[in-house]
Amino acid sequence: MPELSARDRIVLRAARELRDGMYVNLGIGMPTLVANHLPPGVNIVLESENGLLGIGPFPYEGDEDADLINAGKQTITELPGSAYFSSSESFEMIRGGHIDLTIMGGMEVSERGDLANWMIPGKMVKGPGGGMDLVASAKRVVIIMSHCNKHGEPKILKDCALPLTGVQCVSRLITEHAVFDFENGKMILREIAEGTTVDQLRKMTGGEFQTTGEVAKMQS
Amino acid sequence: MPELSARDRIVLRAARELRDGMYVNLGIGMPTLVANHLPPGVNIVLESENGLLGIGPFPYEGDEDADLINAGKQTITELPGSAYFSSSESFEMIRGGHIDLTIMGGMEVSERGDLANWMIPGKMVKGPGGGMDLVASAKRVVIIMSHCNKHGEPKILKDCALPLTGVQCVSRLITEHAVFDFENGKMILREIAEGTTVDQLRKMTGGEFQTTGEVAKMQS
Amino acid sequence: MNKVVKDAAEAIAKAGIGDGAVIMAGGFGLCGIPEHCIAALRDTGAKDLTIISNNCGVDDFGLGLLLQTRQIRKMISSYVGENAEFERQFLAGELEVDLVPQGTLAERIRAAGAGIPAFYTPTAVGTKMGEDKETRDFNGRTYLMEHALHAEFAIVKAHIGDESGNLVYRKTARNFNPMMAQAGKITIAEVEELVPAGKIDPDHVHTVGVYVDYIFEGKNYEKRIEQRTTQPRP
Amino acid sequence: MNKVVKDAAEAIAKAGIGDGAVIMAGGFGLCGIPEHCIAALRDTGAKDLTIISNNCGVDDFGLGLLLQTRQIRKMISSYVGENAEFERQFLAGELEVDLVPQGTLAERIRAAGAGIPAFYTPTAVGTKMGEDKETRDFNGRTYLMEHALHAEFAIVKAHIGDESGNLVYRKTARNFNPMMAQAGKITIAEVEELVPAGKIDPDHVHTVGVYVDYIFEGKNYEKRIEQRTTQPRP
Repeated sequence: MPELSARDRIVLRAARELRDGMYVNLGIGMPTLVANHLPPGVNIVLESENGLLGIGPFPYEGDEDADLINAGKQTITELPGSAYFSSSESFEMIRGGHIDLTIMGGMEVSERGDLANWMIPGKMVKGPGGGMDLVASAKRVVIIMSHCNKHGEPKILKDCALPLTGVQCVSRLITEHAVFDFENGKMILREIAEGTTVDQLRKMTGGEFQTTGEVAKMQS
Repeated sequence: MPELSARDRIVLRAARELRDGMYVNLGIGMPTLVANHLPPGVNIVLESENGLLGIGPFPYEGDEDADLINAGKQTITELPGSAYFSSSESFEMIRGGHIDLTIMGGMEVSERGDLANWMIPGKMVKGPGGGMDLVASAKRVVIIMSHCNKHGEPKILKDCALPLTGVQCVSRLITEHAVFDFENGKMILREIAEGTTVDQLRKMTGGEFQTTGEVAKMQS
Repeated sequence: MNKVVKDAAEAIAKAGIGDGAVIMAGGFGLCGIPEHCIAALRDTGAKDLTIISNNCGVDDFGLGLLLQTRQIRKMISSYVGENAEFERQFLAGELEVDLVPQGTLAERIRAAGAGIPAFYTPTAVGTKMGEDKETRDFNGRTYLMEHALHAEFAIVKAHIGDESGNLVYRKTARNFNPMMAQAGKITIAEVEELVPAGKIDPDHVHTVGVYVDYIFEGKNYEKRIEQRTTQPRP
Repeated sequence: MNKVVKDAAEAIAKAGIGDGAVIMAGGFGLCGIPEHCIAALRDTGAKDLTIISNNCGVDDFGLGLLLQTRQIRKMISSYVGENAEFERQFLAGELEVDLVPQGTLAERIRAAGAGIPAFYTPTAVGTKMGEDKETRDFNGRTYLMEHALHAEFAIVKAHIGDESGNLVYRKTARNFNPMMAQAGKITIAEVEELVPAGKIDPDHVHTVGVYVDYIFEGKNYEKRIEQRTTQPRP
């Protein structure tokens, strides 16, 4: 079996966050892939903040419908049991705490669980879209990102350098090396990848994390 | 032609407040009768705050539908172009200033245009229903009531004695004797009934009113 | 993920409604009320209930049934007292009543489901009902601050529902049901017709399934009419 | 009381949209945008417009058309910059941009139509976007106070409309259109199919006619797709 890429490891691990019956909002990009790896027996309902509960797969070629897109503006389909609603109703659903889980990409996460993921440094600010609402109000916020940036520098920091998307909003952070939970402003190591040591992890992590009790092997 | 009752005079005069194209909410009781006297060429749309725009007439016997009532809990019908909505949407419509006119009964009106009409003295308080929202936010609030109570005492007062429904919320007051407007906290006599003098009116009115310019004959 | 239950009794048991519960009940007058849930609630004998509902039924139907059995400790409503037992209990000090303007009631419930802790409204400014409320001026007008009104449970009634919990209401029976379905931490929906997922046009859904925890098809709805007004057939 | 007009040009003329107007425009990406109103607005040459819309179209379609002609002075949006001209004007300081979290944008527009001058939201607390905003704690959590976002005009797009102004949207083309229709002091609705009053089931109305001042049937909708994602037919 070929070794999994860091990206694959993250996506597969993130898919284990899905529980049967969950209402889930997946961010654009890598988080979208998580839905392709549903654990056996687990059915979830995907929400798109532009106004659909129950996202189906991409349409067959020729069946694209300009009136049916996801929040990434991609053509999609509906499923039996789907429902459409307005943007204000969509964010009633999100802000009101009715979405069980959101999985999003991150640029930086602080040791207290602050998240920065809406401004790409050096580029024009495009706006937060629905991300700030989701991290503020989803019942559970799981961030997935590579442990370090392409220069090998930590993306987990004492304090985020980039403008925040939310303060102490991250429930769980999944990287290719580890899984951390955030509780009462503390970062706690829960799982560590095969072949990575806690010492190595500390070196590539800018913020402090705690290990309480046993640290499990990270699964995917 | 038989002389009109005080009640008929009020209702007929109130019907002259209706303009073509208006969205109107009529209170329970005497105000409901106003809709029976639409001036020629005038079409209005009636709103019921329990969730219907476009109230039709009472149903034919045997056609009553338990799912179709007005705010007075009476069975009604819908019309072509009607729409149903929830209570929160109904009060978005009302609070947002989308109802052009509400016509309601009054118990007391102060000379500044305060209204009291939700508590019957000596009886159990049943609650304001949607009245407080309507008088606070309809574009125009017309109150119709007999000029005096059954003991001959004024219902138009310097200050309302009864608990208020709204402060300075009345646009126009119609009684069997006169029509008053309220502007910047002042009560202004606009029309006076045939056979009533301004002196008589002052005697049966507890609050002060002004006469600016000509006072028209009250029509019905 | 199965939301479908057999009947109201099962829904109430699974939801765990018991003594002291705070319950939102849909309906306006007797229109669109969750008949079966109310009857089942009576049968549980749960006491000291706080009921949030626009009205309180009539003596022998709707929420009036729970007054007869003295299960209600407090009502939060916009208009009450269409029944004699209500008045008796209230005047005897046995029943606590919190009256709220109808639009404010609707918006407070909506706010609870929508994650809005408080908002401002022009309704009731300067009245007895606004007396103890914080006021604030915006653009030269005074408004009251009102808080979200939360409830552990909501019992709502719809015309058609599907297995995913999507609901469609009929005519003015919609009223308070949609916002209560959203606001209840646990929501039970009773419907006249339960259909498989996919049978309701997704564009016609009034209450999205995410808000509904338990759903059942009620049998033999009485749907009583409070004021039967008609005109002779021509 | 006739709301029906011939086309977008007539609607915009009757509404009186001119230089400096504040206009809400429905749509999410290119989905559910009022194509005809945007094109007609370009043709009027009205300048210094403030546009409230979730996005700003692409270079050669949607609101991007009004960027090409430099008619927009300010955008209030949640996510922008899917087009090069937007970025150029913004970086050159020619275009003012006010970015708002999407849920806050939706709720602020909804508040304007609903007579709510301000409300509290947990979104953006502690971020740069919340910096200059008043905060307040409720039940131990901090919220931002946000104000209603008003506009003189709204241009919205629906699938079906009737002569009374009732609108029905199709799938995710609903998005911001309903709340903008409610919030605009004057609202123009364009629809793919205009039907007589009575043809739309009153239970299926998404936007009630009271909010719509002018309505017309648009011809030859382009309905461009931004990201055509498909799977092979099996």
